[in-house]
Amino acid sequence: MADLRVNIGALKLKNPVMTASGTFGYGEEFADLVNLDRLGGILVKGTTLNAREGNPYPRMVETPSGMLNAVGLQNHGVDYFISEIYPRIKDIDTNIIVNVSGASPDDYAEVCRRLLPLEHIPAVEINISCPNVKQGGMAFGVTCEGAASVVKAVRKVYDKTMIVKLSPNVTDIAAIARAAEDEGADAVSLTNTFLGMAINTETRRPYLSTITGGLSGACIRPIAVRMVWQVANAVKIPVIGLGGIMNGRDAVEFLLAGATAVQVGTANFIDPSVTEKIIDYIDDYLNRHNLNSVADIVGGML
Amino acid sequence: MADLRVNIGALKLKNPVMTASGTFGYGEEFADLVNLDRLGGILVKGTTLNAREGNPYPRMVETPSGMLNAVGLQNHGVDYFISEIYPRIKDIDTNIIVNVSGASPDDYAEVCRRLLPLEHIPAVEINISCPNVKQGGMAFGVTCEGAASVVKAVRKVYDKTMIVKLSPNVTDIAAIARAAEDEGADAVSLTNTFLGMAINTETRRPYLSTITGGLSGACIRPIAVRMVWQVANAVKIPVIGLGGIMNGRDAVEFLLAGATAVQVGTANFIDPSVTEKIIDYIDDYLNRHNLNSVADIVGGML
Amino acid sequence: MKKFAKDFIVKDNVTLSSAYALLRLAPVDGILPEMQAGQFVQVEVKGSKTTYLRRPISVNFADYDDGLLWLLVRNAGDGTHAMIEMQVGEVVNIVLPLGHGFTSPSDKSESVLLTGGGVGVAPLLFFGKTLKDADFNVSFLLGAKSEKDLLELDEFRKYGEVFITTEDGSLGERGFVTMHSVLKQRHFSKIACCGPTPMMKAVAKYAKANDIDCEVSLENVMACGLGACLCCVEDTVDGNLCVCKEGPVFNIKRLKWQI
Amino acid sequence: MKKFAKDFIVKDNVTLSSAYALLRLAPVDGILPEMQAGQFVQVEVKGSKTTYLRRPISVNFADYDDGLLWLLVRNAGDGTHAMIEMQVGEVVNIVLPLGHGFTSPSDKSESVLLTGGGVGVAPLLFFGKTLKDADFNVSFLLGAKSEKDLLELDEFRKYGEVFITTEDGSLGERGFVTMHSVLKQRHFSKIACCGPTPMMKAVAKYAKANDIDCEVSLENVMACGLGACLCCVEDTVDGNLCVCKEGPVFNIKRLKWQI
Ligand SMILES: Cc1cc2nc3c(=O)[nH]c(=O)nc-3n(C[C@H](O)[C@H](O)[C@H](O)COP(=O)(O)OP(=O)(O)OC[C@H]3O[C@@H](n4cnc5c(N)ncnc54)[C@H](O)[C@@H]3O)c2cc1C
Ligand SMILES: Cc1cc2nc3c(=O)[nH]c(=O)nc-3n(C[C@H](O)[C@H](O)[C@H](O)COP(=O)(O)OP(=O)(O)OC[C@H]3O[C@@H](n4cnc5c(N)ncnc54)[C@H](O)[C@@H]3O)c2cc1C
Ligand SMILES: Cc1cc2nc3c(=O)[nH]c(=O)nc-3n(C[C@H](O)[C@H](O)[C@H](O)COP(=O)(O)O)c2cc1C
Ligand SMILES: Cc1cc2nc3c(=O)[nH]c(=O)nc-3n(C[C@H](O)[C@H](O)[C@H](O)COP(=O)(O)O)c2cc1C
Ligand code: FES
Ligand code: FES
Repeated sequence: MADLRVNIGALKLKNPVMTASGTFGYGEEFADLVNLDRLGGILVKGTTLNAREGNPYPRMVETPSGMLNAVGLQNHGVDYFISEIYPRIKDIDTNIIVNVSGASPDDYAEVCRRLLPLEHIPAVEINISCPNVKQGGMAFGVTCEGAASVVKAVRKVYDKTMIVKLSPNVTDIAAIARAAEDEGADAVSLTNTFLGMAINTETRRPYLSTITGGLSGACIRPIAVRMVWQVANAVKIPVIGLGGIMNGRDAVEFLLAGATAVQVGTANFIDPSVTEKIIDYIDDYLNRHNLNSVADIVGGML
Repeated sequence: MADLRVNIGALKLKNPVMTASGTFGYGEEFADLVNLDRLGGILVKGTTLNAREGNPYPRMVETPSGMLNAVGLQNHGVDYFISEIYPRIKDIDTNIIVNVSGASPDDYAEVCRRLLPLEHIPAVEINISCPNVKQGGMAFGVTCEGAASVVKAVRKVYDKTMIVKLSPNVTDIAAIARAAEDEGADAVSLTNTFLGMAINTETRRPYLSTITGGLSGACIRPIAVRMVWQVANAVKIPVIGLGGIMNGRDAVEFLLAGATAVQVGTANFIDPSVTEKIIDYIDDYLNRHNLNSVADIVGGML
Repeated sequence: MKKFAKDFIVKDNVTLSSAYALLRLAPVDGILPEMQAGQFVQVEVKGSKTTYLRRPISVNFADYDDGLLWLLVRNAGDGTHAMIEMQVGEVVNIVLPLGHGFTSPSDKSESVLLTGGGVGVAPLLFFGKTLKDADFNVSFLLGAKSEKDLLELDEFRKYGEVFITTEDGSLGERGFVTMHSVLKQRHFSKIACCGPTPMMKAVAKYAKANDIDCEVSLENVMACGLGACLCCVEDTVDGNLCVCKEGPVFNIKRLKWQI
Repeated sequence: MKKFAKDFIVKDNVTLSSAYALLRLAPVDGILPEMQAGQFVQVEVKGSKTTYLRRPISVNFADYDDGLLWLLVRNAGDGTHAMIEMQVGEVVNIVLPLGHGFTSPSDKSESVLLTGGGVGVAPLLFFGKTLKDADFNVSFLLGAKSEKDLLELDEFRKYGEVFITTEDGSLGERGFVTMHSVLKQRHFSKIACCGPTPMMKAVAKYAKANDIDCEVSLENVMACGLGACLCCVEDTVDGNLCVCKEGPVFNIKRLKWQI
């Protein structure tokens, strides 16, 4: 049994395997199918200041080795989360991290301020990269200034661990990561989904109600691994890698590229207990390679 | 039998289906397997001023619904093309278009100047987007200034049809397309490959000798379709769409998104006669939908 | 109801007409989970290069005597095609049971009409059996393009009287289910309906006009099937609800259908 | 040699040991193209979700009497696994014949050694038959981890004497092919070799040291198989050459191997 523990700033994970926001609900939905206590962390659904109805149906279409989604941050707002959902999930024995979105830096800061007192929420993930909402979201993630403005606003009010989730829809993701680091982010996670679209050629209409949506799944993995490698070489804070992880091998690939931890998203839809299998695989991989701990392979590409 | 003809500037295509540069050699390699005369055009291998050995082996690895390549523009140089290859392929009854790369705007211009006199080369495709070479290539494709500088230099010496091939590894591809249009490009083609990487977790080494390479194939289609749609809405010159076209349906998807013609790349490796099937499909599609010509579906998303 | 991700082994794969297959699957561990009529399952698709996600399929029948799950599958594309091609003995992973099924009326004297079209009839068989076991009076009104698209008629007849419409008149009355004469002759106090959306809307309209309690089963496009991704939402009087979790069966009163 | 993309039907699929299969395929149009020993084919892979490109496989044997193409496949990953699982009667598209094969010596008195290891022996069978038909004296020296990895021995024996090494000594002499005593006892004027790279390098080294003409068959990773994509290059004395077009068989003189 290798040592699977890793740290993301002050945050201690029992292993590097977390679930990606928006793909695992609040954890509860998977409770029958996964032992939630085994996970390194759960990133809950994107949360905003006020409730959002999200985008109209249809919101998803399958694509080669992936899918497009256009959920658009449907959620009940931070106060509902605090009063209704938090009490139900707070005793899961893992790091429950809230993924936060907003339409302005103040929005983000206010959500984080309200989450700060929650004992069992040790961290937030600042989503500056959601391609599915007009305001807020991706607009902040595609320029260094935009990223910096959000991180700065949140850092003022939130002193627990702040992870900043980066958009891959940029020319130079390392520059954005450095901007977040400079404003005091504790870690960056990447990537969010890629902006894509698909057209039903028989009806001639886009498959998604919003025309474009976010591409996730195995198809994006080669690009996400490249970005993680670039960012890990550009910043000193820990990098959390995600994008198309389908199994243990893929998770190890991200660790080797420089990620300290990983998140698993779309794969949960295909195999709801995939995260447990990934944890077991990493343990077995380390043993097979005569290594003692996950730290031995982080950034360990030769 | 619908009217499949389309025009790209002064260039007349018998149908909108071409083969993508670097995936179809000089056409000859496929001569036993495809009726080359049926194609709308053949984009031959990337050509540079001087011969290039390309990158060391290994140069390719399969990825989910796609592949990474790191060929690195191996070619014998423009003069060898003119003296040795051109005579062998010039009588194929299709548009033979040379894909041109260079390390400086002057380089590009010089190659185009030498190609100009060739009667059976009606157009060039300026590749400002190859991710696999250090100099030249992608560096020009990721800024408006870089793109403009190359297009400007070529436009001075080349008065036949100039297609500019755009890089998808950017925040705002429409801006780059406009920069190319402003300097006099006759058309843009997109997308080239996405910068990606993959690591062999057992050896801990990257699969490619160059670490990163270009991602192509079905996996990139949703992103490429989105970019074609954005660019077609931003420029007046024709757009040539490519990236992950595997069959006739996919080609129609690009046309609906706003492409006037398409190129087929990686799919040739999986089905060497796929281009003929795509031509037949488009004809059949138009008939099934009671449409007379390809023009009726270009940009025809509802 | 507790959910499972279970391996099943294909015991039987019967082609019905040419575009449908009835798969009978046994849990490898021998334990068939408790299920409700109208619930669905998420089937892993092997052997199709172009299929990435699981595919949602209704519980056609849960045979607790033989420990078999029945799935009725229509060849709609690559994923369902691969399912139809499964060989006896193959193992496939299935997540089940998912969503909320049909509700039985409270009063045993009520007579219930189960109506559907094409492969949409699938969940009605299990609901028919459930109702019959609870001593309800069940009638089926099954519609299809043509005789060959009418599936499992002998099975349906075990649980109630079967009325039929076909668009080409090859069996039963010609036309759509809402045109069948039985609707004029008898009174039903509850309708459960499953099929193509236009058909469900027509049935819902009839039910609404005649003030009959009516449930329909939606087939919104799904990813997770667990209520986690919010992809499959239907706009209802209670806002965007996940069809996979709050449905797939909805009372038409909750839907915002323009009928 | 003209290339074709042809549909083939699986006539026969024999499992050898547990990790290998011998597939015998008949062209649907009945016409088996002309092929050279050492050439390869590109096989479409159906039924594997994770396989995108075709897979290159050597021509194991071209049986013109029965019109059958033989492929010897090792389970190396998802693509070859799907091939091994193909059912008799399945149809698969194959592009063939590809590349340049082995060259026969000019002088009939020369005695030729065909040596290989594991599944690398595949193309040697067809080359052995070609040489024997042309009245050459052929010997095979086949190496493997263990007896169970020695494939098609009875077939090889039809065309020449067969010498064997196994790493565990379970059949023939213990050790690697380059350690076999026959190399000391006989003189060969030509060697053709196919197998894992370390083995080919060892054989090439032996051939070079003893001034024996030697051809090896490379297995560089391929995409198109047609010489179009330049993915499969080998660094040679003539620069980067496509293994799929200029090879897969190369005379060791052209390679830049450090031996
Ligand atoms: C709750 C529920 C129960 C269902 N029960 C049955 C059943 O009992 N028997 C049966 O044969 N079919 C059933 N379906 C429909 C079945 O899921 C789709 O036909 C199948 O997903 C199509 O997949 P494919 O790969 O064969 O075709 P694709 O090529 O993916 O698509 C073919 C068509 O199906 C639609 N479709 C694709 N993916 C989905 C999806 N995830 N959900 C819904 N529609 C989709 C597409 O828009 C397209 O029109 C049910 C669907 C739902 C949501
Ligand atoms: C000219 C040539 C002839 C060959 N002849 C035979 C033969 O007769 N019988 C046989 O069993 N195998 C043969 N091979 C090897 C066979 O092509 C690979 O084992 C197969 O491609 C692996 O695919 P996979 O999906 O099963 O495994 P993967 O999961 O793709 O890979 C498993 C291993 O095979 C390697 N590999 C993957 N793709 C390729 C590729 N396109 N080319 C080469 N290696 C690859 C990977 O690096 C990995 O180490 C030949 C290869 C070449 C180039
Ligand atoms: C249906 C769906 C909903 C998502 N919602 C969110 C979200 O609310 N906030 C967020 O930061 N990312 C969201 N994502 C992005 C994922 O967290 C993840 O970054 C992306 O899917 C790539 O990882 P994957 O390929 O493993 O899925 C969502 C993804 C999907 C598929
Ligand atoms: C092996 C390979 C070599 C390529 N070489 C070139 C090239 O020389 N010049 C160029 O502009 N694009 C080159 N490309 C990119 C393709 O032309 C095309 O833009 C890309 O592959 C996306 O299309 P596809 O998904 O249909 O393959 C190459 C692609 C591949 C796979
Ligand atoms: S399919 Fe994910 S919430 Fe319904
Ligand atoms: S595999 Fe394409 S050139 Fe050899």
